[in-house]
Amino acid sequence: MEQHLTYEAAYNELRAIAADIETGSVPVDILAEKVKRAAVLIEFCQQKLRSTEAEVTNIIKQMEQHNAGGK
Amino acid sequence: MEQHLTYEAAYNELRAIAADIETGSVPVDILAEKVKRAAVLIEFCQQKLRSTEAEVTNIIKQMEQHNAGGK
Amino acid sequence: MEQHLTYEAAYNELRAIAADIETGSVPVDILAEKVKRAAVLIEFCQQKLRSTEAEVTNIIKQMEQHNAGGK
Amino acid sequence: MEQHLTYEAAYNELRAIAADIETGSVPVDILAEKVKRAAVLIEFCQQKLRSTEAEVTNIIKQMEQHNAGGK
Amino acid sequence: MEQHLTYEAAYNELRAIAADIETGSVPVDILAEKVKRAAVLIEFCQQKLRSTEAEVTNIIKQMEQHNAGGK
Amino acid sequence: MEQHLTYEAAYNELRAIAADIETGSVPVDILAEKVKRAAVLIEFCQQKLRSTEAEVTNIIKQMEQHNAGGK
Amino acid sequence: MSNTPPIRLSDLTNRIQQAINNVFAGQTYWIIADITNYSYYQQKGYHYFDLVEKQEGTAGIIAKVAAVAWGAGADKIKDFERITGQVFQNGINVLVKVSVNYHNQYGLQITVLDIDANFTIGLLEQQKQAVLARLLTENPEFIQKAGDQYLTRNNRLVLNRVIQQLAVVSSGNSAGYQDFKHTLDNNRFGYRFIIHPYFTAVQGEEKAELLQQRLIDIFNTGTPYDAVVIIRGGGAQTDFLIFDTYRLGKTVARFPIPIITGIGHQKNETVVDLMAHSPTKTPTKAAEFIIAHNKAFEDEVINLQKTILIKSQQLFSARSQSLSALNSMIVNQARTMLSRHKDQLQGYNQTVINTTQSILLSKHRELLAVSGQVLSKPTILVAHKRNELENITANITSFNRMYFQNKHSELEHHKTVFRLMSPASILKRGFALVYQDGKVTANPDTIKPGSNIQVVLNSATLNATVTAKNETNGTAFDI
Repeated sequence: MEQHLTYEAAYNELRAIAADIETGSVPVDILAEKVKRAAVLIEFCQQKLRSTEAEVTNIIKQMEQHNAGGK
Repeated sequence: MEQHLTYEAAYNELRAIAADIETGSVPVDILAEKVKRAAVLIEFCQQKLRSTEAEVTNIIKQMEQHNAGGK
Repeated sequence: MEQHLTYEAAYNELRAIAADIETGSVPVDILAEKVKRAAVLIEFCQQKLRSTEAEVTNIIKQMEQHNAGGK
Repeated sequence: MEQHLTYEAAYNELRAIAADIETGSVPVDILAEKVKRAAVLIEFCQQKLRSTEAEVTNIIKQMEQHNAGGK
Repeated sequence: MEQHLTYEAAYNELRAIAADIETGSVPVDILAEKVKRAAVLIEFCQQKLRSTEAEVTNIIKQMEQHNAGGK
Repeated sequence: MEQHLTYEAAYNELRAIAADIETGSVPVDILAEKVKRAAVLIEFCQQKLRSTEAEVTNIIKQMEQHNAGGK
Repeated sequence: MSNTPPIRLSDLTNRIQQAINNVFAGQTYWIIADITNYSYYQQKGYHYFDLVEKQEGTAGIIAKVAAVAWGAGADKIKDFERITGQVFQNGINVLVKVSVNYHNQYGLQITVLDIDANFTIGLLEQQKQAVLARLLTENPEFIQKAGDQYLTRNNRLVLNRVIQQLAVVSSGNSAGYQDFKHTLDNNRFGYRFIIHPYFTAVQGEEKAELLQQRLIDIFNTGTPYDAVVIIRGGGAQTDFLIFDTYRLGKTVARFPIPIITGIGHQKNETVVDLMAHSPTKTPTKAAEFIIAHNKAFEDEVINLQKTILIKSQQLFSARSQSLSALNSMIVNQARTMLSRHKDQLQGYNQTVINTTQSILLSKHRELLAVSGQVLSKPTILVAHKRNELENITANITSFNRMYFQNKHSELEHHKTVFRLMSPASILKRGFALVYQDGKVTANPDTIKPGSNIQVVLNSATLNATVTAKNETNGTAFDI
């Protein structure tokens, strides 16, 4: 996976691929490649979302423990 | 079969043959040849399509399994 | 935590983060970071509030003892 | 406590602090400090009032004894 | 007590003090002092009134004895 | 006693004193003095009513003869 | 000589008496007449006089008759003198009730039975009014009349507050003078007086000039008398006419020292009384008036003394009260002020405490709201992004399906076309290929009857020789 891929970039690429496939402008020869790429991007975005969610949840959990403990 | 024939090239050749035949400019003596060629190309394209489809389906299946598993 | 952070500054930064998050203008990539910062600021403000409250309560207690004793 | 603080000065400062606090214009950062100052001023004013009251009561008592004795 | 204080002067000063205290224009800081002064003035006025009354009563008593004796 | 005091003068002075005292315009400081003067005037009127000028004149004449003889 | 025989005088007088009695017996008459030739026999109490009627405005006598009054008539005269103050004497004009009788010895006699005092009083009053009228008209500069009162220079003088030096006009060392002096000297208040007597006759109209002279004497001494007292001392209770004279009225009215009268007139005031400063009835009353005047002064003085005493005490008590009021005011106000300050201080204390606590509370709430915002939103945001991602994944899947369908149908189309176009399918439908010299020909020109051609059909090849040739225009299959 690319080192510096961001969620935003990944998402935008994904949308472009989807549009390409929808319009049928993707040659059959590279379709599989494109789909493979989409799979990779989706995977990346999902992981990014999962990690962000986990992180946020963690922070909130910590804060709540703090609040509960500090009260 | 040609080694480096692509779906696009094959499909385009197919369309050219179809166009030639349609205009009636193909002499009968080479018509059979052309039709034979077309048959070859159609066969190629169909195989290519099927293989690509199988590949894509596979990728998608994997993605879905991933999603299902990751959830 | 910053040495010279004031409650006011902290609170204002917190509000800015809240506004950004609310409008959805925070990229997913830095969302966690922002939330982490917000958590820090909230923690800071709460501690500041708690310490101020404790101090004020203490002063008031002393005053009341004084009043009670002086009467 | 200041050496040359007068009741009037103390009282006016107290009023200003009370007004600031009442309008909510005191930042949390210096609220405790303001309350501490107010406590000091209130203590000072109360002591001044008590001592004045005691003195006045004493004078009045002497006057009444005088009147009673002089009649 | 002042040597040349007259009843009128003392009474006027007393009224001025009473007016000051009534309008609340006496700072707490000098209230006790004012009351002390008032006590002194009241004492002075009362003594003056008593002595004058005694003198007048005496003169009138002498006159009445005269009248009684002269008839 | 004044040499040339008449009833009229004595009476008028007496009335003036009474009026002053009645209106309360006599300062306490000189009230005793005023009353003393009133006593003198009343005494004068009463004595004068009961003695005659001739008698007085006679006494004075005798006194003068006495004095003249005694020198 | 008479031819009638003489009769005795007594017979005659009897007959006269008889005749008069016949007419006058039991009759009485009220007549107005003047008195002359008056004489009085004190032992018998008989009054003898003549009643005359004079011609109006002259001294000529129209009628005259001798009269006598005794017994009841004498008593009536005594009453008359007492009531009128007029002595029964020559020259007075009276209304008398008479009876007429004849006495053998004394002849015709008019007996006065009664005398009308009111008639004389009326006359005297007329005289007095005439005098008063003359005083008014002739001395307007010092006598005026206001209502019933006469305003004279004398009675407009102000009495000194104390009357102590007196000039007394009286007749000798009379009882009236003694009464007056005794009353003054023995007053119960111990007042002392200087009394200078000026004796003169105070009876008889003709003495008016003497009395006037005495008043002038008093004035001329230059002594500062507080008042002149005119008293009529004792004697007969009659003859006040001197005090109704114009001369004395005028003198008294203009006299520069206040005149007090004590003439002893029982009835009306005399002209002098009306002109004088202070008329009293008797000498004793005059003395009492003077004492009362002095007493009034002393009372006023003593009242002033009382006023001074009471007012001084009131002043003391008022001052004392205002002092106490000031005292309690100062005490209360000082206390009020202190307690007000205490309350205010308490108020500020509460404000500082409560407001500070509420500030902290609201800051807590604010913080809680903001942190709630910060913490709830990211989860939603992530969920939203996940949705987006899922949508796009679903899209890609479905788009692929469509994509392959399209591509398959494209190929199928071509496949169909080529199948239709292949020579095998043409030959099946009845068409044949014509070979000449081993080559397919569509050109009939080279084929002549007798030419050898091969005709290829669906499932066989025919070697044939052309037997005939018919030209067709070949338009039968144009579409």
